[in-house]
Amino acid sequence: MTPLATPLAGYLLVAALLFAIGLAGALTRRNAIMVLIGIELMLNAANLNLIAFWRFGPHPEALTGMMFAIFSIAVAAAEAAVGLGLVIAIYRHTNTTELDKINRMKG
Amino acid sequence: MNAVFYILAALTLAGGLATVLLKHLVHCALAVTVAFAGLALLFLQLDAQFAGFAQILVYIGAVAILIVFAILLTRGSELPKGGVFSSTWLVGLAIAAGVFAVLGWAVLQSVRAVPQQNAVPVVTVHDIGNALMGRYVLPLEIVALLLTAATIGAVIVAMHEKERQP
Amino acid sequence: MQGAISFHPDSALSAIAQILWLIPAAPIVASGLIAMLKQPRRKAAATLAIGSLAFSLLLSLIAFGHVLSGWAHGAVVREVVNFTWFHFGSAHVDLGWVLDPLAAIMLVMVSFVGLLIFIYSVGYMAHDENFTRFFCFMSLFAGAMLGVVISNSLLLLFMFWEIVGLTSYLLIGFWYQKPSAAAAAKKAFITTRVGDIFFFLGIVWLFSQTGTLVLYKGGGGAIEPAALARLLSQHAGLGLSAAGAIGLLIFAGAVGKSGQLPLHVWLPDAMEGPTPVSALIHAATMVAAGVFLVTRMYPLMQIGAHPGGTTVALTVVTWVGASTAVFAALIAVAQNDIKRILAYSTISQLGYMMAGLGLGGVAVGMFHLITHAFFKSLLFLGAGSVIHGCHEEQDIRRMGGLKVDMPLTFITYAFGMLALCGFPLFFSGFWSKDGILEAAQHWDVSKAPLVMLVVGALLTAFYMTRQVCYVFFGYWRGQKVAHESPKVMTLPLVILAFFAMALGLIGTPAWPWFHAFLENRGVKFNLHGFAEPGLGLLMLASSLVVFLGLGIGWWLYGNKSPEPEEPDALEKSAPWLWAGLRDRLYVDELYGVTVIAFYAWWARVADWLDRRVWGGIVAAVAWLFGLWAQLNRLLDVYWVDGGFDKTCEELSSSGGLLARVESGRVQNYLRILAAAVVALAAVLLWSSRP
Amino acid sequence: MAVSLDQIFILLRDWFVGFLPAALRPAAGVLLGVIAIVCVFPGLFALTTVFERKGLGRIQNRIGPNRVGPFGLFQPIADGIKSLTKEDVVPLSANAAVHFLAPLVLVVAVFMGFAVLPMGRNMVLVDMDAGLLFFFAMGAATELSVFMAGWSSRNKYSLLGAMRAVAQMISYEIVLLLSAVSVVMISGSLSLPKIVDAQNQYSHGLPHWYIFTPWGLAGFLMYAIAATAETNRSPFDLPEGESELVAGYHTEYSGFKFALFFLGEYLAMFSISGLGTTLFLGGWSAPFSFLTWVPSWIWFFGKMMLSIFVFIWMRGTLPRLRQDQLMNFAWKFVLPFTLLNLVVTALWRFMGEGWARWVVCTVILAAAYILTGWLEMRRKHIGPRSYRYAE
Repeated sequence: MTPLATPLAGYLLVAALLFAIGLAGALTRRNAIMVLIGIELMLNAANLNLIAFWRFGPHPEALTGMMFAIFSIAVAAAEAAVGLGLVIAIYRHTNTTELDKINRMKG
Repeated sequence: MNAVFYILAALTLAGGLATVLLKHLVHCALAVTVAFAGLALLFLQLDAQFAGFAQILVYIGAVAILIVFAILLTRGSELPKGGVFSSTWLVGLAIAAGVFAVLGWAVLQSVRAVPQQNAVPVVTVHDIGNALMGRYVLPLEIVALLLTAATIGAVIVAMHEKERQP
Repeated sequence: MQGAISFHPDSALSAIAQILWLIPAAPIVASGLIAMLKQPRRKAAATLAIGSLAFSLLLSLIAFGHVLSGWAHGAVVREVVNFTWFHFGSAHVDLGWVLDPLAAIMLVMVSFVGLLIFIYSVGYMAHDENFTRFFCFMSLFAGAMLGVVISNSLLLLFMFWEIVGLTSYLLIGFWYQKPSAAAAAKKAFITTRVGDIFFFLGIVWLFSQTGTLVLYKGGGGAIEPAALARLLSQHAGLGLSAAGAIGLLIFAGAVGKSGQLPLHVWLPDAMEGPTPVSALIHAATMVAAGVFLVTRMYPLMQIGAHPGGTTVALTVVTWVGASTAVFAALIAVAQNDIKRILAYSTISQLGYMMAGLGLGGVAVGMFHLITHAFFKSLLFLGAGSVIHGCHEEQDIRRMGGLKVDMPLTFITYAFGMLALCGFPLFFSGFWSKDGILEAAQHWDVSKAPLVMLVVGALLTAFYMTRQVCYVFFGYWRGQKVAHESPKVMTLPLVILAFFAMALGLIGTPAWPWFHAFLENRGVKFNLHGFAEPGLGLLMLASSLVVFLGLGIGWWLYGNKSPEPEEPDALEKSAPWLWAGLRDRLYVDELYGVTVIAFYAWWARVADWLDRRVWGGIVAAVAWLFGLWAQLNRLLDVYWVDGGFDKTCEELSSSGGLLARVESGRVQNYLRILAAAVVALAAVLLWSSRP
Repeated sequence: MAVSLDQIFILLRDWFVGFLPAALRPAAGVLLGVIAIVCVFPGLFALTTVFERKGLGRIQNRIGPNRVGPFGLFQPIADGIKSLTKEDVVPLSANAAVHFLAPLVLVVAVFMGFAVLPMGRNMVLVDMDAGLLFFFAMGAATELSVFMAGWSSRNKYSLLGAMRAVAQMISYEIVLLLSAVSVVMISGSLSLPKIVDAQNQYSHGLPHWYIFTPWGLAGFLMYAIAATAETNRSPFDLPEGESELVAGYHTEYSGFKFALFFLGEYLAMFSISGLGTTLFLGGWSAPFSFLTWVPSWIWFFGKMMLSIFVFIWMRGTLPRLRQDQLMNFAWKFVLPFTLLNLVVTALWRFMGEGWARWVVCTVILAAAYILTGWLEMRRKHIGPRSYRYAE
C-alpha cells in the first residue's frame, strides 16, 4: 500500500520527520540555545501527533488529545522559560554557551 | 491527502531544516518561528482551531521572543569561532536518522490497525472551556502552579547573583 | 454541570443569605491586610480590625432581623447555599453556608462580644510593641469563628475549626518570649488535637455512610431525616447505632475544644495569653465552639430517642458535662490567680452547658451559652482591667480594697459575678442556670446530675465571693498604688454589664422567647409559666443555694484581708482538701505519670535501641571490617608482587573506560538516551508486529 | 429603509456576488470583504495622520498642516507621493532578507486582526468561534516583526529600540489579554459578534455595555493603558523616543518600507481601539435605545475614531515615561489590578442578579484603588502635581 493512503499516516510521518529533525538539531549543534530549540521542535512534533490522533481517533468528542496538546503547549512554555533562564545563568558563569566547553558541575 | 496538507507539511519541514542547518542563531530563531507557524496551520487544517491559535499565541508570541532574548543576552548573535556543529555531529545525525527510521516504520506498521473516522468533529470553544473547568480541572490547576513556579524559578535563576569576593 | 465550582444561587434565597459569606470574609480579609502592614502602623491596624468586625456585626444584625421577621410570620427560616467544591470520581464534596435561628443568634453574639473586646484591647494592648500582629490574629480568629457558625458543611466547619485552633495557639503564645506562654500554647494545641482527631474520624465515618457532608440540603443533607434513618439502621457494635457512634466521636472534638473532662487541662494554662484573648477565646467564643458543635449536630445525637427519652450519646454528654461542672468548680475554690479562677469557672460553666444540652435540648444549653458569653467576658475584661490597674499583678492575695480605687470596675465586676453565681431574678445567669436545673429535675435516667449541678452552683457562688472579697474588699496589700482604667476599657465593661443583667429577661419561664425562637414555635407572655409543678420549689432551692454560697464566702473571707503569706481561711480548717484542690486535683500530675511518662519511657527505649542495638551492630561491623583490613594488610605484606599491582592497573584502566561515558557533556547523555529509545522501540515493534 | 441603510454593504456585496457562478460565491464574498478592509483602513489612516497633526498643532497653539488642499486635507497624498518616490536606503551591513521582510510581516499581521472585528450588524469578515484568541495571536506576531526590523538593520539605536519595544509589548500584552478575559467570563464566548450581541440590549433606554459595570469600568481603564503601550503611543513611546534613540527600530528604514511601518502602527491603533470598542463599549450597538435607527457601522466607526482622538489627546498632553518606570508600572501596578479585576468579575458572575453584587464589587474595587493611592501618597511616590508658569 502507498505510505500516505490514510491522512493519519501523513500527519504522523510529518511529525516523525519533524521530531527527527529536532533531535538532530539537539544532538549536533553546539550552542545550548540551539539544543533548546531542537527540544521545542520535538515537543511540537509530539503535539502534532496528539492533535492528529484526536482528529482521526474514534472519540474526538472526548477532547483527550486536544487537551493533551494544550497542556503540553503550556508545559513547553514553562520549559522554555526555565531552560533559557538556565542558559543565561550558565553564560554568566562561564562566558560561553558552547555545550562541549561546559562539562564541569562546579563553575 | 490534499494539496494544502502537502504545502503546509513542506513549509513546516523546511522551517525545521532551516532551523537546524542555518549558521546564524537569530536566523535559526526566525526559521523555527516559521516551523511553529506551519504547525499552527496544520492544527487548523486538522480542525483544531483553539489549539492552533494557542500555538501561535504561545510559541510565536512568547517562546520565539524568549529565544531571541536569550540569544541577544548571551551574545549569540555573532558567529562562533569553531563551526556551529559539534565535533561528533555525525553520530548525532546517525542516531536521529535511526529514530526517524524506527518511528516511520512503526507508523507504517500500525496505521492500518487504527480505526479512523473522517467526519469533522464539531468542537466549540465552549466545549473546551467546559472540559477544562470540569473533567480536566485538576490538570489545569497543576499546570497553573507549574507555570507560576517556572516563572519565579526562571527569574531567580537568571537574576544577577551577588559578586562574592574570593 | 458547569465548572468544578458549580454555583446555584436559588432565586428564593434572600439577598442577605446570599451574601452571608461576607460576614466571616470581612475580618479574614482585614487580618490579611493587617498582616501586610508595618509594625508602627497601629492606628491603621486597629481601624481595619474594628471596622471589619463592625461590618460583620451590621450584616449579622440584618441576618438576625431577617430570621426574626420570618419567624414572626410563623415560617421555619433555614436558608442554605451549597456549592460543589470538587469532584473525585463519581463522588463530590459540597461546601455551603446556612442561615437559621441558631446561626443568627451565634453570629450576633460572636460579632458583638468580639467587637467590644476589640475596642477594649485597643486600650489594653496600647503599650505592646506587637500591636498590629495582635489585631491580625484577633480578626483572623473572629473571622474563623464566624465561619464555624455559618458553615453548613461539616468539612467547612472543620476547616474553620482548625483555623480557630491555630489562632488560639498563636494568641496564647502571643508573648512567646515567656517560656510559660510558649508551653501553654503548645499544650493547648496538642490537647485540642486529641479531640480533633476523633472529630475528624467522625467526619470521615459520616461521609462514608451518607456520602455527603452538607448538613442541610433540602432533605438530602447529612443530618436530615433520610440520612439519619440510614445511620440509625446501621449498627456499630456496643449497642450503638452508627449515628450514636459518630455523635460520640464528634462530641469528643467538642470535649477537646471546650475543655471538658478529661481534656480540660489546657484551658487554665491558656491564661498566659493577653487578657482580651482570654476573654474572647476562653470565655465568649472558642470554648463555646464545642457547645455550638454539639448543638449543630443535635439531630444526629438525638435520633433514635423515643419521645421523652434519651440516647447513649446524650447520656454521655450529660454525665461528662455534669461531672466537669462540679470538678472544675471544686478546683476553682483554691486558686489564687485571678484569671485561673475565672478559667476554672469557665470550664465548669461549659460543663453546665453540655449538661443542659444533654438534659434539656438545644435551647437550654444555648441560652446558658449566650448569657455566659456576656457575663464571663465581662468578668474577664474586668479582671484584665484589675490587672492593668494593679500593674500586671495577678495574685489576688496581693490585691484588696480596690472598690475604692476602681469603682467602675468594681461595680461592673460585681454585676458579672452575681450573674455568674445566678443571683435570683435580676441576673441572666439565674434564669439560664435554672433552665438547666429544671431539665435535670425532669431527667428520668438518674437524679445524680441534678445533685452535681446544685453542688456546682453552691461552689460557684462560694469561690466567686472569695475572689471578690480578696480583690475588692479589705485593704490594699500590693506595692504600687492601683488606678482606674481608661475609658476605652471601662466602656465595654458597662455595656457588657447591662447585657449581663438584661439578657435573662428573654428566657424566663414566663416568657421563654429564646427557646421558642430556637425551636421555631410561637410564644406569648403568661405568668402561668411559673406555675409548672416543681418549678417554684426549684427556683427557691437554687436561690437558697446561691445565698448559702455567698454567705459562706462572706463569712470566711468577708472584710478581713489576710496577709499574702498567711494561709487561706479554708486551708486552716481542712489542709488536706485544700492541698488537693490547690494542686488542681493532680490531673496534670496524673497525665504526667501516665501519658507523658509513657512517651518519655518510649523515647528512652528508642534511645537505648539506637545506642546499644544499632550502635552495637555498627560497631561490630566496623570491628569486623577492621579485622578484614588487618588480614588484607598481612596479605599485602606477604603477597606484594606484580599480580596485585597489575590488577589495580586493570581496574583503573577499566574505570577510565567507564568514565569516558561520563564526559559531563550533555549531548552525550542525550545521544545515549536517543539510542536507547531507538533500541527499545525497535524491540517492542519487532515483538508486537502482526 | 433604516434596515437597508444599516445593511447597505452586505446588500451591495450580495448583489455583486449574485453575478458569479454559485461555486465561487463564498470565496468571492470573503474576497470582497478583504478588499473593502484593505481599501477602507489605509484611507482612514491617511485621514487620521492629518487629523492628528492638526490636533497636535491646536494643542500646541500651532495651526498644523494647512497648505496642501483645503485645510491641508491633501497633505497625506503629498506625503504618500514623497515616501514612494524616495530612495530606499538599505544599510550595507544590514541583513537584507530580514530587513526586507520585517515591514511586510508587520502590516500583514496587523491586517489579519481586522478579519474578526464586527464593524456593524452582520459586518464581520469571518465569525470565528475563537475570534478573540485569533486577534491576540495576530497581535503576538507583530512583536516578532518589530524585533526583525530592529535586529536586521545592524544599528545600536534600532536594536535598543526593538528590545524596548518587544519587552514593553510582551509586558502589556498580558494585561491586554487579562482585561479581555474578564469580558469573556461574563459574556461566555470568545466570538466577538456574540460579545457585541450580549451587550446590545437596553433597560430603561440605557445599554448593557460592559463599561457600565464596576469591573467593566476598571477593566476598560486597564485595557486603555495596555492598548496605549501596545501600540507604542505616547506616553509609552519609548521604543521610538527621538531624544534617546533616533527613531527606534525603524531608524534605518526609509521610503516605502518606512511608510509601511507608519501604516502598520496606525492600523494597529485602529484594530486595538476597534477591539476595545467591541469588548467594552458595546461594539456597533447604539448608546440609547431611541437611536437604534442610526446605521450600526456609523456607531462602530464613530466610537473607534473617538478613542483614536483620545490617543492623540494623550500624546499631546502627557510626558514620556522612563523605561524602569514603564516596567514597574506594568508589573507592579497594572497587572495586579487586572488580576483583582478578574476576581471581582468572578464574584459578579457567581453572585447572580441583585443589588448585592453591585455593592460588593464596587466596594472591593474602590477600596483597593483608594487604599493603594493613599499608601502611595503617604510614601510620597505620587502627589499633587505642581505647575510653574514662566512669567
